Amino acid sequence: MAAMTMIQALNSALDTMMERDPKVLTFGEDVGYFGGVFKVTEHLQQKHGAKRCFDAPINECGIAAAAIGMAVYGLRPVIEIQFADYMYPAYDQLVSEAARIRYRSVNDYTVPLTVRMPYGGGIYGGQTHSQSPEALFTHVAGLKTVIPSTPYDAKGLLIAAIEDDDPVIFMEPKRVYNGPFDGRRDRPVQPWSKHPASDVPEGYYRIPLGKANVARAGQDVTVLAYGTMVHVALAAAEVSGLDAEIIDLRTLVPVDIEAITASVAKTGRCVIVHEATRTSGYGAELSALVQEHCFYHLEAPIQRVTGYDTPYPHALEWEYFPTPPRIVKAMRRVMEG
Amino acid sequence: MAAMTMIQALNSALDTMMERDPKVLTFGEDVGYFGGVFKVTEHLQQKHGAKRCFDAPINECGIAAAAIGMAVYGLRPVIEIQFADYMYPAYDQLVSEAARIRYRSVNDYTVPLTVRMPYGGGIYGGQTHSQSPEALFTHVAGLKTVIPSTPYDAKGLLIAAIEDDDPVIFMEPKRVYNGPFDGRRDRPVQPWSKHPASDVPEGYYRIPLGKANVARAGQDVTVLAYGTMVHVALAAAEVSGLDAEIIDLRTLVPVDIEAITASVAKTGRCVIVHEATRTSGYGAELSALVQEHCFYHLEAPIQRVTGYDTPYPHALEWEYFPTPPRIVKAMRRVMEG
Amino acid sequence: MSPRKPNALDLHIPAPRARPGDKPDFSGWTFPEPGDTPRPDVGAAAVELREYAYGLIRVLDMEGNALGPWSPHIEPETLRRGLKYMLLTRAFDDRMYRAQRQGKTSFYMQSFGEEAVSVAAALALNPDDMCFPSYRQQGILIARDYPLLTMMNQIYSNARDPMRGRQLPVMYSSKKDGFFTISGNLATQVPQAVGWAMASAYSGDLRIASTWLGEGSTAEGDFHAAMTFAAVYKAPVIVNIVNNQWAISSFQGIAGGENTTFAARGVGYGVPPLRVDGNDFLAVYAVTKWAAERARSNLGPTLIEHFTYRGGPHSTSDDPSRYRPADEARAWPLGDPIERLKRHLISLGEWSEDRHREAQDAALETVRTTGREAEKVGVLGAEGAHARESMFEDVYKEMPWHLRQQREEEGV
Amino acid sequence: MSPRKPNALDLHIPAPRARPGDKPDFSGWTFPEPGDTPRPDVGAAAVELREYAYGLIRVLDMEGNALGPWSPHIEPETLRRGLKYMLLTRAFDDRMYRAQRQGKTSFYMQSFGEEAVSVAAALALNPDDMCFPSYRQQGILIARDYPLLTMMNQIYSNARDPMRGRQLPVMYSSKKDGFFTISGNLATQVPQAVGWAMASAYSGDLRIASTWLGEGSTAEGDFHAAMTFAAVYKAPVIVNIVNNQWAISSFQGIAGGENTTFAARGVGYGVPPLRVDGNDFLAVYAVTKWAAERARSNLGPTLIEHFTYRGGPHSTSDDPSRYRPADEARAWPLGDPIERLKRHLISLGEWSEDRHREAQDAALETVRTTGREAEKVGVLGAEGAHARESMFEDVYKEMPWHLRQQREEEGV
Ligand SMILES: Cc1ncc(C[n+]2csc(CCOP(=O)(O)OP(=O)(O)O)c2C)c(N)n1
Ligand SMILES: Cc1ncc(C[n+]2csc(CCOP(=O)(O)OP(=O)(O)O)c2C)c(N)n1
Ligand SMILES: [Mg+2]
Ligand SMILES: [Mg+2]
Repeated sequence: MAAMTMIQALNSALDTMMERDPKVLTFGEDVGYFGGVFKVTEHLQQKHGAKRCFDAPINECGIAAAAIGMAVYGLRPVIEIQFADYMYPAYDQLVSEAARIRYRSVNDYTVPLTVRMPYGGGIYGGQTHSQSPEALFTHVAGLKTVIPSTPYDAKGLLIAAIEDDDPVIFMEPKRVYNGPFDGRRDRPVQPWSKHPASDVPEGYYRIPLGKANVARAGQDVTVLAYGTMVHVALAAAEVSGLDAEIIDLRTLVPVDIEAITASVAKTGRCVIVHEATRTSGYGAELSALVQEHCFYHLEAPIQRVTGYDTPYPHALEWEYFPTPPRIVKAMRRVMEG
Repeated sequence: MAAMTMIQALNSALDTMMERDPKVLTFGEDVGYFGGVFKVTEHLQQKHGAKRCFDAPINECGIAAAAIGMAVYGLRPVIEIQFADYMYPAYDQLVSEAARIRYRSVNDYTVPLTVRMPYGGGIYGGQTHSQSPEALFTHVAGLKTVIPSTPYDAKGLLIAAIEDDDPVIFMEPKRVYNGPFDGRRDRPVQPWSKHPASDVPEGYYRIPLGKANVARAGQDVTVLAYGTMVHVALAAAEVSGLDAEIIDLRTLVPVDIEAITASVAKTGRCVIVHEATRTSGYGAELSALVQEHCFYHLEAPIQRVTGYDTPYPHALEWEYFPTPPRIVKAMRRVMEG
Repeated sequence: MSPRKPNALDLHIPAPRARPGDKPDFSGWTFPEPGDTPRPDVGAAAVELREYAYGLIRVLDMEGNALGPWSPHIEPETLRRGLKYMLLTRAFDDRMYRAQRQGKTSFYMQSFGEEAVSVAAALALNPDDMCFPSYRQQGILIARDYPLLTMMNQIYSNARDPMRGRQLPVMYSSKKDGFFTISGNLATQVPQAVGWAMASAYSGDLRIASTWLGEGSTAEGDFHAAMTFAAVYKAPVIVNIVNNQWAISSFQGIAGGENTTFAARGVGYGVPPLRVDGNDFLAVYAVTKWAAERARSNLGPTLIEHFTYRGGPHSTSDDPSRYRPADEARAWPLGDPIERLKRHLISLGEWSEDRHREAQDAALETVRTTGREAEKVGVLGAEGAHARESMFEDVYKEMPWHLRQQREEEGV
Repeated sequence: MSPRKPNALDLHIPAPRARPGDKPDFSGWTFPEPGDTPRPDVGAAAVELREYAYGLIRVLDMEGNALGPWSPHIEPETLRRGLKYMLLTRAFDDRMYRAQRQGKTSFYMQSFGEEAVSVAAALALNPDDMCFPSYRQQGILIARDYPLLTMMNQIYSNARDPMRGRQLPVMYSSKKDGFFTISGNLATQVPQAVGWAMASAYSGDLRIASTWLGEGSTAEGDFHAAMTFAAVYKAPVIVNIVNNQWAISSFQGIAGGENTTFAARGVGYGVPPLRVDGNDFLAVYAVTKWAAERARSNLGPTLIEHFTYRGGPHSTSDDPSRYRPADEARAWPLGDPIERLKRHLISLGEWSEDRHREAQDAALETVRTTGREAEKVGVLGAEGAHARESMFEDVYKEMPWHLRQQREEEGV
């Protein structure tokens, strides 16, 4: 066990898997010698050789496509898209190819591919270093979408993603790479070392995909969140005076419907939180699922607290970012019914 | 007035606008001399000249980007993506560029662009000629998304889209290009000429974006639909024995929330129908909106009748296609509560 | 718009020389004579190979003589196999095209006139080399002895369709035969082939990859991704551009053919570019062997432009008489690949008109018999060909809860 | 993996010659001498221009003499303006870089060492020609006399930021100055520039477009789209590749520079390729004039590779000492663009060390004064710089109901 940041935990997951399985390799823009702009692949080239961890041309389509070809060959590539905002050139390859090759070839070919990408705002990244495009993946049959919220989960889920025989979109909440940021800009940022989930085993372990985690148990209201927003929701719960149950989804598709329904059946109230733009965000799907599965338990309309339907504004990002007060407001609204 | 198919109505809209405004031009794969694989641009090159209606290289990214450049210059380009399934290579240009240029330049530059694309299944087109990716556009702030269901609407909405100063995604339900197909494969397909909405003025008129149409007024249950599914929903209503109110949304973003809430407030029950895969489909957003706006009116869980979360299967497409019986079943379920 | 200014800019829209009603016109083109192009060393530096992008490698003259340094000196037995597979491919295409017309399937795409491009390549590659084809290289599958019956079963989406009715008729897949599952999205397979080749090199394997795309499809960004990655990592891959002059209704000028050759794209990346008469079986065979040897020697990728003509419609949904002269195919200056190989074999004394007629009849008979067999299994739309629940399978390795739930909604 | 087979394939991963700790090594490169490259006619056929992709157009020698047919014979006054703008750009970059270090803004990107690429082009183009730059051509905006104060206001996202705090600091936009809104997504502007140029030609206008991207960004599919469309429609556009050797931490070999030049990409499309010493103000000016004249004569696009070196870090988020020798910039064999133009002006008798020092001080002073003024307006994070409701504006021309509702949720 060692205290790790999320970056270190992700690095450790890659290192662990590259050691266990020669079929695992990783590449992407600046991931080789430099170790990635966020340092997630640091030292991997030096340790495992340039053929197993290398720089790629700035062509996300090519990165995805080459990885698909490798996966079809029988390797287990892990690619990095430098920012989720830059995944669009790769989108066709992920949606039309990776996601459908098993189905269209009736298992003749399969694509055990992991696509890592940092996502989310709160780092003054402006419109093209802040986006949360998870709903663009959850809509696609054949893809799994995973978002961890802690170092411990990040490592265990990344290992599970690499071992998964289907393509997995692995989105990393960059705002909490180095500490469990809770959305309160006025407070000093905590380092991960002060957080219990930074206690990460050195070696191999996995956290199953498709299983949510109850980040905080409670009776009054269910909050569904993932990634950075889990920490923001916890902070909101703390100040709300309400006994909120916070579900950290961890996997968005396939989602842990049992955990969700169990909680909402108990509380009768539900708040959904994400950073992505609201309209057709993943919160819409969660809202639809909750009302389909728990309609007769619901005491009040489900509330969505989300990024607004605008591009991510640079200087006004703290107005854009879903902060604890916004979540508390939604919790109160849902309590009032 | 003339009886037009939807293809003829779309052709007439383009012809009308090219006549009125020299800034309007159109291009795309095979749209020039040949007039498009579905004939929507037939004769336009012959009539308006090759510079105003021409073939493009098979590069959807380039088609979108060139059109953005033209729109920025001050033209009003209308581009055709041959099938919606092939829009993915253009997705970055549409999402990261067309949608955000006004915002990011504070109105310095604008993109009055119309992107036409046939979508939807039911023509044995297999996985890559059948998709309904509308939710991938509705999630994007800065884009409008329009889907007509009749020749009359198609022409009026396309003209409004071309005149709109923002980028508009204009999705054409190809299954009803030549007739109002209602999902009942066992019956002879009706030609548009038998349908009142094939009565289309020859000249200029527009249907405002953002306004839904009540395709059938009713008291028992609200059905939200668009494109081909409007006709399928009407057929379902006919056999259901229920007095369904069918709302043809016409514009998905910005959606006509007043029409929706007025209807659901009245019926207390809601069924949502689309062909796209279910998870994170536009139906999720509609479901979320309805429960947010009409929670205290709802008597039963909102039902979604959609394409399944699989690629579009070639031979089993009639199992995949949302047919009247599936909609009737959902209507009954929502009536039972 | 304001009236035209002096010296004003003007927009160029490319147009083909001949449209319906016009006489086909290939007069602007000149080709090197068969045998005239030198054969560089397989290890030649890319910079020495640039000029090959602007010529045309030809071996067979129109009388059937094999000339010059590219002549591959293949065993007559191999040539006869090549001929047989081309005949089979043509007969197969013909029957399946008509089957679509008869409503037995939804869609079909022929490779009429381009048979040498696939069949010669298939014979020149090793059997375990991996192919990433477009939808017009059925000749590869046929030349690798994939069962015609299985192909037909897929085309009819019947109960024995190995793709379980999920794919369009012509989108085959066979891992066993090194044939990648065909995509409907143009050019996506090309950078995938590069990735596969990189994986083979990464693994210290001996197998190379080969991929095909139409000249129209070279415009896609995926082609650029493929060329960039192939060049950067010296991937052991052959990228084949099949320039059959048309992309549905768009002539090759719309893909950039007015300004240079498609082989020249390779020059842009420093990738050796070979331009070959695609209707010349021997030339296609020879350049494929050259490129394969280069790749297998860790010398990296080769780009081959196969200069040919799409003899038939784009697909059963197309009517080429609406956009090109009806007799353009017949006017194609580089002849028919089957006819030319036949003449060569006859000139070698290894074939005759009679044997050819027999071979043709045998191909037709094989296809006819197999067709009947396939039809007995069923054609498109036959009730119960596929269990409805099969629609929900194989989206993921294991079916997640939401697909199970959706399957239940279907009542299965 | 199994043990290595004999003759097994192997994967090539490009690596630069020197890493931190190594001596910078540019020894492999040879360049033509200044003045040695002929200047072709502006109307020359593309096929005659291929070789320019492999040379390097140079005018200024290291002593400041202008040599050969590409020497543009510009008025000394223009040269002094060029020098002034380059000095301003460098002073501006320097101050803004430090401002970011002081926490006054979130992010900054210098163009240190590449100033000639933007400034010479800006002076060679017509003032109403349209520019589609990447994030490293601030020199264009400065050379078009866009107010430095406005640039700083944007960099500080203060109350006078014309982008209302929405954009990253360096992502300027000014339609009035023919400067397109910069995108964070690499290379997207390149095919847009082609579309703009097509629109200009469509409209019988006289204005051409010019666009810039880094050598790393040429790998993006958008570049291929741009080149294909530009070639097909003979768009009046200049595509400038700024090869500054690095793309963040990746050397140009990762973008394909090991196999051929970036100018050679043009050869692949039949687009005239010019390769120029990007640190040679006169050469950049001359090739831009040549390409602009060609475009304005309806002869279509030109691709220019500007061979230069990124003197600074990629951005304020970067630390180049982690991936390249710290003194590599100083070892760059083609010198510093400001220094070289200065020497030229002095050799002409049109400048002196004293005047240069004065000009340098004047630039610093302008930047300093303007900087103070901008800081007075405010720096990043100042309360109330932007009304919260402004976040919801301009997403669409008219605000739809759902944005109005969201604005209300914000309590504004
Ligand atoms: C991404 C994408 N865009 C458009 C299409 C529609 N389409 C199918 S085939 C075709 C023409 C392809 O021409 P070419 O590459 O020359 O191949 P050929 O058919 O001549 O063999 C087009 C435009 C597609 N399948 N995929
Ligand atoms: C589509 C996309 N992918 C990745 C990035 C991240 N990124 C920003 S700058 C850069 C390097 C660009 O290098 P180059 O094109 O050589 O330009 P230079 O910075 O050298 O001027 C990268 C990878 C991006 N902005 N957009
Ligand atoms: Mg073709
Ligand atoms: Mg660079």
